[in-house]
Amino acid sequence: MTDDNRPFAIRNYDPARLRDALRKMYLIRFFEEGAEDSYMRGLIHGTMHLSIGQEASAVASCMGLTDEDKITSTHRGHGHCIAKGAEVRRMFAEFFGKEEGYCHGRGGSMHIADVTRGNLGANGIVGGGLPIAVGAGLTAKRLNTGAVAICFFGDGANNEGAFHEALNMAAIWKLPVVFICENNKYGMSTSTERSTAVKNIAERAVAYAMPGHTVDGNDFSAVAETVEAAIARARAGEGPSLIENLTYRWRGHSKSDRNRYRTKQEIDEWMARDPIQRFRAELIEHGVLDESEAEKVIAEARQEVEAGIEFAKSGTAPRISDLAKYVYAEENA
Amino acid sequence: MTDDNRPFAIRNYDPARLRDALRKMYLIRFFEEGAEDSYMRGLIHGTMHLSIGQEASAVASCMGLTDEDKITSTHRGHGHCIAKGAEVRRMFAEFFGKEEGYCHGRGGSMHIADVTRGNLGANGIVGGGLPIAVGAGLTAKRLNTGAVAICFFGDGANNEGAFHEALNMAAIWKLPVVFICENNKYGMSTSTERSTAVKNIAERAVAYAMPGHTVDGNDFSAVAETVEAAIARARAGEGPSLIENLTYRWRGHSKSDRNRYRTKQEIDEWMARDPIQRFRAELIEHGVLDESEAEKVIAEARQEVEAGIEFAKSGTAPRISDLAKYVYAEENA
Amino acid sequence: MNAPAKQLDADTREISYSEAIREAMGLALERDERVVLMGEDIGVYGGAFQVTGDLVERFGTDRVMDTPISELGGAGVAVGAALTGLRPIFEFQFSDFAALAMEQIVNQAAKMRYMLGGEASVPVVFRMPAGSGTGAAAQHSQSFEAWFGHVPGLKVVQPSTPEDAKGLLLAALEDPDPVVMFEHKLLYKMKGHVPEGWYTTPIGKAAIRRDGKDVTIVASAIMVHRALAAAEKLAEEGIEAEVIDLRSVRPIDRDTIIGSVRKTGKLLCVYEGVRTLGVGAEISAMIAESEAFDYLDAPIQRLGGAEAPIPYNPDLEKAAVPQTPDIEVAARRLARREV
Amino acid sequence: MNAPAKQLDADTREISYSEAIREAMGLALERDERVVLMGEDIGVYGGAFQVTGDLVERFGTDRVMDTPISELGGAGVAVGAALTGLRPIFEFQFSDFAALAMEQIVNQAAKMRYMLGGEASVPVVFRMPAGSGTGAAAQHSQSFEAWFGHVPGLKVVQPSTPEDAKGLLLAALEDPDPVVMFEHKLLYKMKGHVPEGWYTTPIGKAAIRRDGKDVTIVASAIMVHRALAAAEKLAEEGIEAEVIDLRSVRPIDRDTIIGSVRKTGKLLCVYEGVRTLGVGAEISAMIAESEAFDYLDAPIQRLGGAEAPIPYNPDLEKAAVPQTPDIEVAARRLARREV
Ligand SMILES: Cc1ncc(C[n+]2csc(CCOP(=O)(O)OP(=O)(O)O)c2C)c(N)n1
Ligand SMILES: Cc1ncc(C[n+]2csc(CCOP(=O)(O)OP(=O)(O)O)c2C)c(N)n1
Ligand SMILES: [Mg+2]
Ligand SMILES: [Mg+2]
Repeated sequence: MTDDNRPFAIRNYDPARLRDALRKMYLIRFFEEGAEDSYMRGLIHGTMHLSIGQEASAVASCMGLTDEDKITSTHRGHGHCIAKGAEVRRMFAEFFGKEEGYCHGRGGSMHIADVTRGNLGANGIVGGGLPIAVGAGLTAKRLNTGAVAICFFGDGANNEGAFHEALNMAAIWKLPVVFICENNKYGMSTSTERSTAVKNIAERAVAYAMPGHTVDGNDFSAVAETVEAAIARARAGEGPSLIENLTYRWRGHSKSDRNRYRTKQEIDEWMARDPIQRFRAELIEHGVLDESEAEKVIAEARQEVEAGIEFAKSGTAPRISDLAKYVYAEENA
Repeated sequence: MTDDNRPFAIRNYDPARLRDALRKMYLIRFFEEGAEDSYMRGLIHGTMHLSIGQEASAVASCMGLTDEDKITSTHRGHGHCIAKGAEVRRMFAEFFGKEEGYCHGRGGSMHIADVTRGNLGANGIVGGGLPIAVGAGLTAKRLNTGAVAICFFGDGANNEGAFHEALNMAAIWKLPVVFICENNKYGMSTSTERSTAVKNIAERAVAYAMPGHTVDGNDFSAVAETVEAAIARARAGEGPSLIENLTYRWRGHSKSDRNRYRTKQEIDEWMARDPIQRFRAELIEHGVLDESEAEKVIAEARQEVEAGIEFAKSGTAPRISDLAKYVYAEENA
Repeated sequence: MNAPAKQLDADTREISYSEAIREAMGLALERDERVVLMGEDIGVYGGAFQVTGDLVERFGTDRVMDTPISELGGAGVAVGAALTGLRPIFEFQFSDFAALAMEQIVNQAAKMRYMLGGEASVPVVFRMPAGSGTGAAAQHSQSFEAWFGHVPGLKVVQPSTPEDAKGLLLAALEDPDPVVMFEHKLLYKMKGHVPEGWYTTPIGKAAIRRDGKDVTIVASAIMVHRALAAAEKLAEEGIEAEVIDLRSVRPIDRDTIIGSVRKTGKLLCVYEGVRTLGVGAEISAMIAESEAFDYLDAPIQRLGGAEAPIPYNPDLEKAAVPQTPDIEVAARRLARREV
Repeated sequence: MNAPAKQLDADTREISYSEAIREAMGLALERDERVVLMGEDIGVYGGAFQVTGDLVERFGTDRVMDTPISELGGAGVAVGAALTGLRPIFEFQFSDFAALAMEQIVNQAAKMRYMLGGEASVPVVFRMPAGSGTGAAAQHSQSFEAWFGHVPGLKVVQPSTPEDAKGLLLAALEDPDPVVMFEHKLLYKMKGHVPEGWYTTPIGKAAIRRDGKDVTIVASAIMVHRALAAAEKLAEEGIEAEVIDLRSVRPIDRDTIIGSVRKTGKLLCVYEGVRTLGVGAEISAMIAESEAFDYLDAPIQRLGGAEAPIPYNPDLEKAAVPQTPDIEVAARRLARREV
């Protein structure tokens, strides 16, 4: 296979998995559009952070994972959640604050999780998931489960002390962790040029004597190839890696963003590099599916999102008397 | 002067300053021996962290500083304090818990400071001084004082998140700060090999796009030359540097250390590399002073320490009714 | 406490709580070159809650500094800057993130003057957008004022009106010691009369917002407004509640509260922080051990936040902290001695 | 609270508080491969206070892990490990350094079960050597139990005897939720009878250490012993103080305290943490709003730590927290209704 010039993903995954990856990317896109729309209609409250434009990073990074493997996610975590196998209807139910939601309506967008699938949760604290992922790696190593942990975090998070402490510990203990920085150029309004002393976050891998890679985060194959190698390395007991997926969020930081820190031109340029279109084109080019099959994937994803919203709408509101349920195990029941 | 082969210190400092540097190194040594002895006799309580063996790092690092320049120090901070110009009698008075002490008996060894000379204080929190030094650098830059800040910290402290955050901010804002890691191989009992993913702490400078230098911390000239260059760079507005002084503490970590993590051989090897003997020999070799002058320096230093202990013994105990004095400015009087 | 008296002759206008805070910061930046603002996205973004707004345009990025997402380090830089001559105002984007910076606020800033025997001063102000009600769930909705109120060396203020927000911030800036200011997110848009120009509201003084003889309600931050609304309802029934706005959590204005309890004989403490070990615990204990104890003719009551993290679901979220009807019911029962 | 009953048939010996804790950890390491110890210098050094001692020799460096000096990250690794199947016991070298890790303890560990709607469990134990009296000054002597007591999702225990130190640590380990255990540094060398083998002391139950009818003293940690010493003195004068050992700060055992106050009519709270917003504030408030209010025949009194950082000078340091004579004086005045 070594002189097979086709992209990594085409070479390595069978058509069913490739189709599923495409489906998940659409599902993320439509899920977030649906959530945004529901928010505008007042069906969802609070705030949310959309990852539209970053779908390849989420889905490609999770290609090498099983349900035993863990991920820690971020405030911009819907994509990771879907990539790790969550059902959008239970995600919507969560956003609608319903008992059927993954967190029974207690967590919302910023805490969306699916522990049974190994998603330990989004996190409202920037950098909060970094040491937690190292802890998951420690469990895997101590109990010899063979699992790995992928830790998603943003470029902004790379300046938190937790980043430094977590990467150092993962390195000295050679834990099976893959740190994936989704560098979308900004932490809220602050560009990496203004916040971060190095150009590429992956350069910081040197400080932890671990491999560092900067990849085009909108190129599904590039991400999958780099992350799969890091996962293999981690499973082989060779320790952690730091991967930086260069990508871009099309939407504002959150619902309160007036977008005064980026130019329209920059946004347009990145929208032209839509990771979904690109992956879809690649699949068609290499004959994995044809236009009409792609349209079917889209239709399926749309349908799932619509059904999800209906499911959420008709969900059960938590009882006020259950306010203190789930604070302690004793009150779980 | 470029083909002058003499050590940096000999070339750059006049004999009076060199003599004073030697005096300060002895003063640190004798001060700490005196403090240790007073502790054994029950005259000082609590704990203390002796820097015996590390004197060159403290004194040489401060050669380029004026009273306007700031330092932040550590739990192992007696040397820095003396290097920055403090009087040992007021230091002893502090250790004896007396009003004449630098902190009026409220701080003790772990908070020894001399703000009028620019020593912002030892710190009981490992890494606590790192962002504070960056703040001092920010003040210097904003108010255009031309001052620099030297931030002393240990190898153990380099794994605190505060290290990462502080160095990053100093770098992005190009602040006049010199970070000096006194790498004495251990943070308490934990060797850098076990705690730190890189071999030399200075390698981490890459992660902040600042110069990093590892120097023999027991070589007065090597330290002075490297730090002076970093200070010049900082004063010129070119931003911070990270310098690692390789050195060794002869004593245990603190008064409770049973020394189960180092070999006698290692300790002996390092004791053979006594930075004071080495500097003294260098001064004599280059004719800065002769044996009898050196003995005079020693006698002076010893005398100062003895007088300091007497001063401290006869100092004033704080009044119990002054317990809440100094909590707020209103209660300063 | 060394706060200068309030100037009463200034002109006033109606502006919002966040505008009042911005105005205070603008005045400070104009008047004193040592003042700098620091925080995440306080520059071009204008702050997560638009409190700094356009200040970066007026004063530039050297005075209004966006920090990296580094709360511990950022707070520490502010501490070091204050220690050496600047007058930093550090904004936490949400007070919850101050959990990352407790070391610099509590171990360093609060203790520096004391540890150094009065030889150092740390005039820093930490601004803390706090409280629930925005649907942001457990990690973005906390009320940590009790933590800071427990720390000698700090002063802790909690304005409930635009006028006090400005006056307390300016008092904090003039204070030579570290001050933590809790700003309630739901109050940012609230409007009120605010004097022009520079004035200070003394730190450590509560304000009686409504006179009454039947029951004393001590409330803080947004709870002041809910308590006042409840008091209006109760007045219809002939129950006159005295509503005290705590304003300062450290120090607490013992005298004003004792004075009121002497009159009413009944005390209800209302606060948003978790009930256990929240601000009301201290107020209750302070009164229970004071001379006012003899005037109490009913048990002191507390209404605080639930013993649970703040939930995402909006109905649960509301149920997690005292609302006007809860205050009304509790005050009525207390006034009628049904407790 | 779901703590199993104590086994009373075990043999006991005299061992120290720190030995009792070590024994508990040793039993846990033996019995459950998921248990790991983490902390700074807990391996070959044996811990700053020699609590882990020789455990690394018995169980190896994979089970007894020296962490780098990274409190936030270290605590977070423990949280992540607990969340995924280990049972970590994380030692802070001094509880003061937990100020660096509040984010992981409070924003993550305490809230994870709730935020995830009961789908996750974080069975981690944080051990906190706390308190003053060692001459280590302001940054190494604090008593932060009130901070953690304010946080739903955590349990907070504070053993005062070797027996409880072991029993509460084992109960903490069995608990599916995060538990913070405060250990007083001055108690480490204290000896006492400790049963052999595995037993648990229920979390949330106070203990009556001395019966009395004249005044109730609720004390925690080392203050229990000072209160008992004061009670002996008072007994000579015919004043019989009932001394309650709080043991658990969250939850607080309301019933035991109320029961005692009903009997004595007088309550003195003694604690080492800063007086304002310290543990005694909650106890006082809890009683002042309870049915026991009617049985009180004197104001509730508190003796807490001074409103100052802990000073270095040993005489000032002693003056900064309640000592036996202070308790004696306060209890006598209360018993004689001189307050
Ligand atoms: C500790 C902490 N600080 C600040 C915030 C507020 N905040 C939420 S997201 C965000 C930007 C994060 O940037 P990045 O890590 O690059 O992720 P992105 O939003 O770009 O995906 C900030 C400042 C927070 N939630 N937690
Ligand atoms: C935040 C914090 N963690 C832990 C400690 C306890 N402690 C004091 S000194 C020390 C070792 C520090 O090592 P290093 O930075 O190398 O300095 P050295 O003692 O070698 O000079 C430790 C763990 C502390 N004081 N503060
Ligand atoms: Mg980003
Ligand atoms: Mg060291």
